[in-house]
Order: sequence, then C-alpha cells, then structure tokens
Amino acid sequence: MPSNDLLPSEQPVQLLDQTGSRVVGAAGDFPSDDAMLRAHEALVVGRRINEQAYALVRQGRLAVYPSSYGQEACEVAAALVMGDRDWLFPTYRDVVSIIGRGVDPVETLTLLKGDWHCGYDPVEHRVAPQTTPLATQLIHAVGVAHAATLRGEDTVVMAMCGDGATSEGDFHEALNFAAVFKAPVVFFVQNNEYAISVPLARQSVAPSLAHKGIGYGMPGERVDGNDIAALLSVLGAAVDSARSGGGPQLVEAHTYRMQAHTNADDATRYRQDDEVEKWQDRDPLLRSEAYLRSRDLLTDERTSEIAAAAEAVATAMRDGLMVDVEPDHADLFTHVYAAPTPQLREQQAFLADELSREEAR
Amino acid sequence: MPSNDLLPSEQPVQLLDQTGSRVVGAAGDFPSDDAMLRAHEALVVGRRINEQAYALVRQGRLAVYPSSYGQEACEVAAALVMGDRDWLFPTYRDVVSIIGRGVDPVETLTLLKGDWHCGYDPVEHRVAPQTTPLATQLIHAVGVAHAATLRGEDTVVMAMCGDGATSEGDFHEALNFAAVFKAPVVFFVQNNEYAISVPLARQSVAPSLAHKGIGYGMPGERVDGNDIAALLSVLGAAVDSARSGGGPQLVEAHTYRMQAHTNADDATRYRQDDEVEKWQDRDPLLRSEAYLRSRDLLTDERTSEIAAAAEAVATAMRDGLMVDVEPDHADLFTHVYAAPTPQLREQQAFLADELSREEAR
Amino acid sequence: MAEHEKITMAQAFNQALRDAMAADESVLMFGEDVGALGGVFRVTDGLTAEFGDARCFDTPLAESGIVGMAVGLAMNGMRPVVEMQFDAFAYPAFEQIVSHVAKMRNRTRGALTMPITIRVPYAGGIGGVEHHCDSSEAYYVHTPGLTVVAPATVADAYTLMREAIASPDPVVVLEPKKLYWSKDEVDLDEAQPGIGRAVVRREGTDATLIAYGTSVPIALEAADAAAAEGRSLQVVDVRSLVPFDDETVCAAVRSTGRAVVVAEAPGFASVSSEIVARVTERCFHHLAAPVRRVTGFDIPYPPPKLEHLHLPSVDRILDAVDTLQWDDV
Amino acid sequence: MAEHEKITMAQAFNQALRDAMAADESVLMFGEDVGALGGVFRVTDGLTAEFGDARCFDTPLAESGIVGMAVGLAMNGMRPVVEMQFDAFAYPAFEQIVSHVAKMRNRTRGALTMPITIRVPYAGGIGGVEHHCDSSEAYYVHTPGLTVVAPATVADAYTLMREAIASPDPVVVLEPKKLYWSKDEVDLDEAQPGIGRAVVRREGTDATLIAYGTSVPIALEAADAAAAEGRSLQVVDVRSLVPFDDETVCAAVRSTGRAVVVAEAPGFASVSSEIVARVTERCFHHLAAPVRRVTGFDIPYPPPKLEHLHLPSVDRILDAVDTLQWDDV
Ligand SMILES: Cc1ncc(C[n+]2csc(CCOP(=O)(O)OP(=O)(O)O)c2C)c(N)n1
Ligand SMILES: Cc1ncc(C[n+]2csc(CCOP(=O)(O)OP(=O)(O)O)c2C)c(N)n1
Ligand SMILES: [Mg+2]
Ligand SMILES: [Mg+2]
Repeated sequence: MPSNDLLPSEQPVQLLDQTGSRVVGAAGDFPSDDAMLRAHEALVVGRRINEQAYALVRQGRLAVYPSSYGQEACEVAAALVMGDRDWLFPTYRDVVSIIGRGVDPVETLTLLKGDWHCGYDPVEHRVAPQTTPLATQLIHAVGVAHAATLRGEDTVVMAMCGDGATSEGDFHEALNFAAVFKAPVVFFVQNNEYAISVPLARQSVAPSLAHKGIGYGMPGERVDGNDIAALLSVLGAAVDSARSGGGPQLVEAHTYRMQAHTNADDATRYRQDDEVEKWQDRDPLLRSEAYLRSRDLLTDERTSEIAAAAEAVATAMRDGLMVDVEPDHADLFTHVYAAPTPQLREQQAFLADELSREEAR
Repeated sequence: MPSNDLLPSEQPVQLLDQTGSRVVGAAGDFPSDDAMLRAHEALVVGRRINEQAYALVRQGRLAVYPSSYGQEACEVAAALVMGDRDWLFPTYRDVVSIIGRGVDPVETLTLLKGDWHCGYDPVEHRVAPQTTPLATQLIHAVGVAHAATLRGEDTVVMAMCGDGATSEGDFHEALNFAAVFKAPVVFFVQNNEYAISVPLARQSVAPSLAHKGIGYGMPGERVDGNDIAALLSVLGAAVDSARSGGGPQLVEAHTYRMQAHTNADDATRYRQDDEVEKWQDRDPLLRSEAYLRSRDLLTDERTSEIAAAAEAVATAMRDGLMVDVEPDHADLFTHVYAAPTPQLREQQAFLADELSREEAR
Repeated sequence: MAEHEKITMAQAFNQALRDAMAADESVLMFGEDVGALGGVFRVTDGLTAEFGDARCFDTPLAESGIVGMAVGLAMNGMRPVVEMQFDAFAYPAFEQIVSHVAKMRNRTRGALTMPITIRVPYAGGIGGVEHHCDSSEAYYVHTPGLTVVAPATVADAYTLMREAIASPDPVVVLEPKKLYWSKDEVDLDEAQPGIGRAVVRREGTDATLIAYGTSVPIALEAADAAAAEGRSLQVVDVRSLVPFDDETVCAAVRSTGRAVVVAEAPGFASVSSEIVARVTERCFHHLAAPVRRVTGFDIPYPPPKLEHLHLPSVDRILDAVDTLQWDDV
Repeated sequence: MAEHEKITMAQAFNQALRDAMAADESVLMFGEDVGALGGVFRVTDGLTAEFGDARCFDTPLAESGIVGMAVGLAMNGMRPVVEMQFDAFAYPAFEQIVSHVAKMRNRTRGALTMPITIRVPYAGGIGGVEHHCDSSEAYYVHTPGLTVVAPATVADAYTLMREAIASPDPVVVLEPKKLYWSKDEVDLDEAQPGIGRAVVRREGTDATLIAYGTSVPIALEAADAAAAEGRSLQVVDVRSLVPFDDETVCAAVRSTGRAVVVAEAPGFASVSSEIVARVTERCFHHLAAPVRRVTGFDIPYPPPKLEHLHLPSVDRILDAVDTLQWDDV
C-alpha cells in the first residue's frame, strides 16, 4: 500500500449533511434503507437510555453516569456493524453500545450503579467489562483478536476510546501491537472534544487523531460522528477489511459531548454555552429522521412504534434499577482467586464472626 | 503547515553516496569544508573509543559495553549540531555523543564500569545521565526543554533513543507532550535495525519510524544514518527550527548495529553474517574520508594527526579505567535523600559497626 | 483560635499550593483537569486564574508523561507539583516514580535533585466506583528515595503540603479523599511538626492506637468510645510514613505496653506490617501482647455497599483492643 | 537419584515451559527476545524452534503492551506466559498488572479468568548495572489477586513454574537470577509440594531462619556455619509468598521459639515485614526474643563493588541469631 493511502481524508467522511440530505459525490457505500431504519430506531432507543439514566442518577439509583448524549450515532453504529462472533471493548461511556450488543440494560448499568463487578457475562456477550483506566482496554482487545487469529477464527474486535485516551502510552502500544501482529481490531476513537475539562487542543496538535494511524502502518480514517450513515459506512468497511485479513484500522469520529463529563461534573467551569448550542443543530437523531422522512421511510405510525419500544426499554431499566439487591458479604472474598487463600478464608471467617456477634447484640 | 509537510521524504535524505560522492540534486544544505573536516575527526575519535571500550571489556575493566560501532556518524552529528546551552539526553549506547559534548571519557564510562552513578555532573555538562529504562528519558527531555521555554531561554534538547524504544508508551507520551507544549526538542531515533535480537519488522510496520511525527503534529524526517553530511544537515536544521520556536521534530536515522547488542550478547543466534557484511561497505568513516580526499581536504599529514588525537583519547581512557577506585561504603547511604533518614542513619551505623568488627577479627 | 475561620482540608491543601506558588516562582502545578476546572476535588481551584496558565496547567492525559515531565522540569530548576487524579491512576506512572523520581539523586550523587511533589488523592470511604479508592501507600513507602506523608488533619494538610513542596526530595502526599470536606478552625501560620514527626493526638494509658491518614479520625472515635467504657487509649498519628518516627511511636507503645495498628489498606506486606514489625523489634519486652492490626482485607477495594465491612471501624478496633490479653495483667 | 543428570535452574525453567507447552496448546510464551535469542538468560531457548513462532514469539518492545496482550489472550481462551526481561523493566506494566491482571476475575465475578504467568528474573548478586537487580516482590504480594512464588531450588523451579502455568489465577514467578546457573541432580517427575506450601529445608532446634528465593542458599550456609559452632538452626523455605503457608512457618517458629527472616529486598514494608508481623501475631507467647530481620538496606540497589555489603550474608545472619537473647534462656 503506498504510504499516503494510510492517511485519512482531508475532511471527515460525511454522507448526510446537517439537514439530512445526502452529500453529493461522497465516497463510501450508503447504507440500505433497511439499515438506516434500524439504525434510527437504535438511535431513538439510545437517546432514551441516556435520558433515563440521567433521571436515575437524580433519583440516586445510579452512582454516576457518563452520558453519551449527542454521541448516540457513534454508539449505535459501533454495535450495528459487528457480527455475532465479534467482540466489543467499551469504556464507561459506551453503555448504549453495550445495550446495542444485546446486553440487558440493567446488567449493563451494574458498574455505574456502584457495584464492583461488570454486571454481565463478558464471555457470553463477547463484550468486555467497561474499562475505566483509560486506554488500557485497547491492548486487551488486541490480545482477544490475536487469540482468535491463532485459532483461525474470523472474529473482529471493536475497541473504543475517547480523544483523551489517545494520549496514554497504552493507546500507542495497543495500536502498534495490533499492526505488527496484523490483529483484526477496529480502533474507534470518539473525539468528543473534551477529556473531562480538557479540550482537544491540549491532547493533540496533530492534523487529526486519525493521522496517528500511519505511524503504525495502519490506515486512519475520520468520519462525521453525528452522521449515522457515514459511521455505518466507514466502520462497516473497517470491520470488513479487518475480517478479511486487512489488519487493524483506526477510525476517528468527530462528535461532541453535549452534557457534562458525568453528573458529578460542572461543565460551566470550562466551556461556554454557545459552544454547546452550536452542536445542537448537528444532533444525529435530527439528521437520520429528516433523511428517512424525506424518503418516506418513516411514517408517523412507525415513529410512535419506535418511541414505544424506546419507552419499554426505559421502563425496564427503571424498574430493574429500583430493585434493591442486598449485597452478600461473602462477595468480598469469593472471586479474588479461583479458591480463596488460607488468608482470605481466615479473613472471611473473621468478618462472619463479627457480623454474627453484631446480630446477636 | 499543510499536513503532508509533516511527512518525511520518500527516501532517507542522503548527501553523500556510498562512494563519498555528493548526491546530485539532494535537498538540504551541504556542510562547509570545515564542518566536514571536524566531523571526520570526531568520527575517527568515535571509532577509536568504540574499539578501545571493546578491549577494556575483554580486560574486565568495563562491566558491559553497548557499542555504537558503525553508528558513529549519528553519535558525532548529534553532538556537533548542538549549541553550548543545549541539553543532550543519551541512552546507554551514546557514549560517543556524550564524549563529543566534552564529557571526560573516563567519567562517561563510569556507569558501564559497573558503578551505580552516572559519573559526570549532568548540570555542568548539560548531559543527562545515560538512561537504561527505554524511552523514559524522552519525556524528561521535554521537561528540561519546557523549563527553558518558561524562563525564556533558547535551549534546545537533543533526545536520543533506538528503534526498539519507539514501541514504548513513554515514546508516545513524550512526543505528544513536546508537540502540545511546543517544546524545543529534537527526537533523534537511531534505527539500527535491531533491539537486542528483535528486528525492526517486529517493532513496526509503519512506512518509516519518521512517519510517527505527523500523528503528533510534528514534522518527521528520515536520513541516511551513515552519511555524516546528511546528518549534520538534517539534525542541524531540526535544531535551528526548534530554537527559533518551530517546536519539536522527529528525525530517524537509518543505520546498523555492526556488533552484538553488548559484549554479553551473541548475535549469531539471530542474524546472518552476510547481513552484517552488506553494511560494511556503508561505513560512515569510509564515506567521509573518500569525500574529503576527493576534495583534497584530507592530507596524509592531517590523517595521522587525527589518528594521533584519537590514540590520545584512547590512551587516556585506558589509563583512567585501569585505576581502581575503592568504593566507600558510605556511598550506599549518602545520596538516597538530601539528608539520610533516621532509618538510613541506623542502617549506616549498623554497617559501619559490622565492618569495624570484621576488621578487628 | 476563635478568630480563625473554619476551612476544609481541600481548602487547606489549596492554600498551601497558593502560598507555595506565591513564595517561589519555580513552583509549578500541573496534571489532568487542574487548570480551568480546578481539579476534580477542587484542590487547585483558582490557581490558574491567580498565577497564569504557565504556572498551573492541564497536560495531555498521560500519567507517565506527567511525572516524567516533572522529572525534566526538576532537572532544569523547577519545583513541580503534580496531581494524579485518583490513586489507581498513578499506576501508569509507576516506572517513572520508581526508576527516576526516587533514584535520580542517588544515581547522580546529588547533582540532580528531584524536588517534586506527587499529590495522590487516596483511599476510600466515599462510595466510589472501582479504581477510585485504592490505598496505594505500600508501593511508595517500599521504594527507597521517596518521602511519603499522609495528613489526617486540616492543619497538617497545610503544613505537610508546604513541607513537601519545600523538600529537596520527592514527596508523595497521600490526600485522604474522605477527609477533603472535613472542617477545622485552624491558624495556618501556626507551626506544626514537620515531615518525619509523628504526633500523639490523644493521651491514654492502657493501649496505643497507631494510625495515619483516613484512619486517624476512626482511631480517635474508638478512643472516645473506649473511654466511655473505662479504657484509656492513646492515639498516635504517624503522619510521616517515610521517614518514620520510631522515637515517638515506640515511646508511646512502651508507655502502654499494648498496641493496635489501624490502616485501611490491605494488610499483607503493608505499612501496617512494617509498623508491627518495627515496634515489635524495638519494644518486645515492653509488650504485654502481640501488636494487633486492624486493616482492610486482602481484596480489591469493595463496592460502595460493602465498603463499610472492609474499612477499619470503631467496633473492630475495640475488638482488637480486647484481644490484647488483659487477663494476663 | 543417581541416574539423573545435573541440570541448572535455567534449564529446569526451560523444561517446565517446554512440558507445559507440549501438554497444552493454549500455552503461549512471549516477550522481548524470547524467540530466536531464547531470552537473555536462555530460559526460553529452543521453544520457538520446537513449537513454532505462533507459540513462542517476540513482541514489540513495550511491557505494558506485553502484559495487556496477555490479558486479552487470557480473555479469549489462551494461557499466556510472559517474560519481563529484568525486574525493573516490569514497572511499565504495573498498571496492567495491578488494575487488570489482578482484578479481572473479581470484577467479572469469575466470568473472565486470568491464567497468566508473569516471569520476573529478580534480585541481585550478579554484579549487574542499575535497574537490573531489583527485588520487586513487595509490590506484587501487596496486590490482592496475584499469586507470587519464589523458587530457590532447581526442583522447585520446575514444579512451581508448572504449577504457575496450570493455575487458574495469575502467578508472578520470581526467578532468582543469581541461581539460574546453580545445578542440581533432580528427578523432574518427582512431585514437589505445590504453590501455597513452605518447606523445612533443614531441621534445627535453636532458632528458625525463614527465607525465600535467593536467600535460601545463604540461610542454609549460615545454618551450616552455626552447626560448626554448636548451634542448631532450622531453615524454612517460604517458596510461596502468596498464598503464605502460615501453618508450616508458625509450626517451625514455635518449635524453636526464635526466628530470623532473611530477604535481600529493602526491609521497609516488605515481605519480611509481613513475615515478622504475622509470625509475631501468631506465635507471640512462644517467642523468646523478637523476630529479627536480615534484609537489604532501604536504598536503591548498589553497584557491583558494594552489593556484597547490601546482601544478607552468613555473618550477618549469624549476628542476628546472636541477638536472639540467648542469655535469657
Ligand atoms: C489512566 C486514567 N487516568 C485518569 C482517569 C480519570 N478520567 C476518567 S475519564 C477522563 C477523561 C477521558 O476523556 P476521553 O478519553 O476523551 O473520553 P470521554 O470521557 O470524553 O468519553 C479522565 C481523565 C482514568 N479513568 N484513567
Ligand atoms: C523498559 C525497558 N525494557 C527492556 C529493557 C532491556 N533492553 C535494554 S536495551 C534493549 C533493546 C533496545 O533496542 P533499541 O531501542 O533499538 O536500542 P539499541 O540497543 O538498538 O541502541 C532492551 C530490550 C530496558 N532497558 N528497558
Ligand atoms: Mg473525550
Ligand atoms: Mg536498535
């Protein structure tokens, strides 16, 4: 491959403009009507999940929620382009992607509810636990992909991270390992312009984050992160290429974190409201809805069906999280090792004794 | 800067071909006759240092020696392009550069003699201690450069590492920090094709290591690492640019490690002799000598003067390293903290007591 | 003291940084979100506004880079203070801390010094999610070349931070997250004992509780509760983990003949192990019973709903005191 | 035993890897220079030739990447063995080891297991230059979720490596560099006690020496020297630092009433602190004297010419034994 082919396009790939009209002469396959409709449905559900989670935080049912409000197109596309045997590596912000992969929303929110475990079975769903230490999961993704390659399986791994995480050493090591071992990994960076309070300009002065690909001998591509059609096209092509032995790829989506980093954050300390407002017009849902309506693919009836489906997800989420699960103190010791060490057995007995004495009081 | 200007040239910059003839139409300033003569002299000294160190290892006067035999053009050029107030960050392989900056050879070899300290005063010479944990020094270099910038000084920092070290997370973090803070650092990678036994192909499948620059928004350039003229030109331009506020730069020199990793290594286990032989014709000394002779700049008389100067350095090195310096057991405790903790005072007293009892026996 | 306003521990840290930066131009504060945001705990609040963004600034998101940059700045005349956003997020910087920050003075025979302050918001008790509540002090104290302090009071937060920044050596300041919002009426100008000194926080005659950081308030509470039951417990606040104040700690233990070490980190090969070992080595014949430990279990930090079972509690401390073989006396 | 060839400890490790790879296809060996070169200590010699470079391979030079890749491979059914070239070069992987390798089982309630072996050539006594002689075990043993072993004999090198690879949990194997070339005539098929078990290497009645890894041969030498002077020292080889064999160690100490812990790592907040603490907690009334420690000083590892002053020596051990208040008896 001539080396310049590894560079991203000058501008992020866009298939739908802000009004939902198809961009004339855009490169890349445009998704089918059916795919667009399915994606729109997932977007509506994703948005509703973000709204519901926000409410649950206020009601004290979630400890913390890093919302992907405004980034739903990225979340949804990542999940939709994957095949059954593929693996997803999400961060704390990727709840909508995880649910998109079929994990139960209540299980998905276990970690953010304040539990110490990931809530779902990562092997069953082929979804890694949500990772908090930034960029560390990217190299795990390479290991999972390489194991599949060694066994001759055609698994592809979707490894997600934010713009801030690209500054970590582990980002570098992961991309380099993937390239050297030709591991079938799609590194998907959601550049939402902020790492908590720190703007992109403090993370990187590169022409784009996708320009990092060439330094590993890996194609880099950039895409409008609020354009579901472009995301399906670019991420879909990356997954196909990885699956057919083309090696890893780096995809940067340009999007925006519409809300604070989490509910605990106060975004007014570091950014202006008008910056946020500017992005309101670029809402991914507006765009897909306008497109589908312009093509008469979205009837009012269908719209209310979709809304009802989203509501059902939200309701199940709320109901599930309203249930108080009493934690079992044995949980403290059970999974530290396959079998507890003599030391842990001693400590567990100590605690059990303490608790029984307390009860006796 | 249009982003493609950050990419290196298609081929490594070469000003002198293998026969020592000037490459027609090559970009970049050709060094003056005087500069070429000085550089050649330094090359001869550098080669002699490598030979002498090798002999000293065999005589048991050095614990270990990672030789830069064959890479002397890189070593020499790095030192020559720097100004008085500039800082050098060398690795274990960069003894010739350090001596080129004016540090006494015997002091320079202290670490490799098996002492725990770096031997010279890093502040006086503006030469950091040779660093063994790979790539870790690159980010220190950024800190030194940034401190200078904050004080309004025009210091430039030359930060060296090998091809293997580019795989480490700290390489990534250092380049990114330098670019974001526009720190005046020249990152100089000597790509000698091996990291101990591991060939370049296992480190990176990028078009070149210099292609990593663009991912940080930093120009990357590649240069023939056995061509002293090209090195002086490319490194000189990078230093000038950094000094005048142009920010950091990444320079990759294509060279070859002619000997084993260190004397303790057995290179026959992982590479063929004919590969090494191929590089013998590209010896940097042959090239500069041929060039200077072709231009009548190097007389026989001058040649023997240079040889004598190199011999004097080697003799001083040998003599200095033949002296046995008795280590003082107080050294164990003196420099751990500015003032020893009560615990260290206790431990030092314990040792002193033990030694005095031993003596009494 | 009545004329002093009540301030929180977070404010005391903030004031210490502010005063240090005002006093010495070479003091720089940097890390993740320490600029405009003022840190996720607001410890650096207002510093960029007051001193400019050359003195207090955000970096790219990379902890090894942050600490490594501090090493370089220190090599070239600066006095850097860095924030690791949470305890567990300091681990990517471990190599830089252990192989460079801790060793640079030694490997250059004092030619290069590392007056670096590494601020680590540490420990739990705040209902935090995974990776946000580690007690990582054992890793640092075991590393020769590092000084490690763990303030437990608002006054100490100020004093130990100022001393850390002024120190010619690298200092890890363990900031007890749980106590950030604890308040006290303090005169910041009043001299407190410096680094290297332990303090007896409460006199007592029957047994000695030895604690630091987040465990000091619990130990004091336990002593209150014990007093109500007629038992007089002495409380020593270690404050400075390295250097360790053997003199004060051992004098205290010798005076009571019994001791319990309290710390929330997992106990195995920890600071509390060291305290048990050194106190026993030095006070063996004064001890009526083995020195006991009340520590966290040897498990990853537990979830919010279970953390109270992991953390040293008043009852658990009193139970440990009860095992100190009182019948023998 | 006479029919068995003498092999070195490095060969025993190599044989363990070879046998494990032959027995189980999912065992992979990777790291820096472990392929064609066979590792800088030749522990992986011949593995690539025998099993192909998909099973034993070189990686890019990045320790966090190596360990992180092992995490991913383990998540997807493999049983990775990784080599950290030297103790100090494992530090860049610290984050991956502490936050992922050690915690993955727990944070997924056992759904994801980490059958990873992390081989760490450790400790000094080989005249190595800086960063090549660290005793880093304290960092690992303090981290819940890790198993940590330190073989001291050729037979144990084989057994503990096989057990480490077979373990469903991550195991750090501390390979004592100094003993790589030590030889013994061993029957590798003969079962040795497994992980979690300490072994009494030498019976004795007057005092117990507790050692592991590089310090075991020194302790045995000291016991020999003491015997010549009429004092009978028992030697316990801890072998398994986590889990720790309290039963064997405490039974040994109770039988003699006196103990010295020997380890070359700096003593502060170390494995030896933990051993002193737990032995004292459990055996207090059997002890005639406080448990003593002979450890490295709390300093960066010293240069070749001074390392003998830092390392536990026969004389220093015997001096410590002498302080165990023999007059009182
Ligand atoms: C290693 C590490 N350092 C610091 C943190 C604290 N932290 C959590 S999220 C975050 C910002 C991440 O920004 P980005 O990667 O852009 O992702 P986003 O939150 O915008 O989705 C920080 C600093 C962490 N989780 N891990
Ligand atoms: C962090 C770290 N990991 C491993 C090593 C061991 N080691 C020393 S030199 C070396 C190879 C370095 O190769 P390269 O960067 O190409 O430099 P060269 O030796 O070729 O000059 C290795 C693996 C180390 N010094 N530091
Ligand atoms: Mg972001
Ligand atoms: Mg190299």
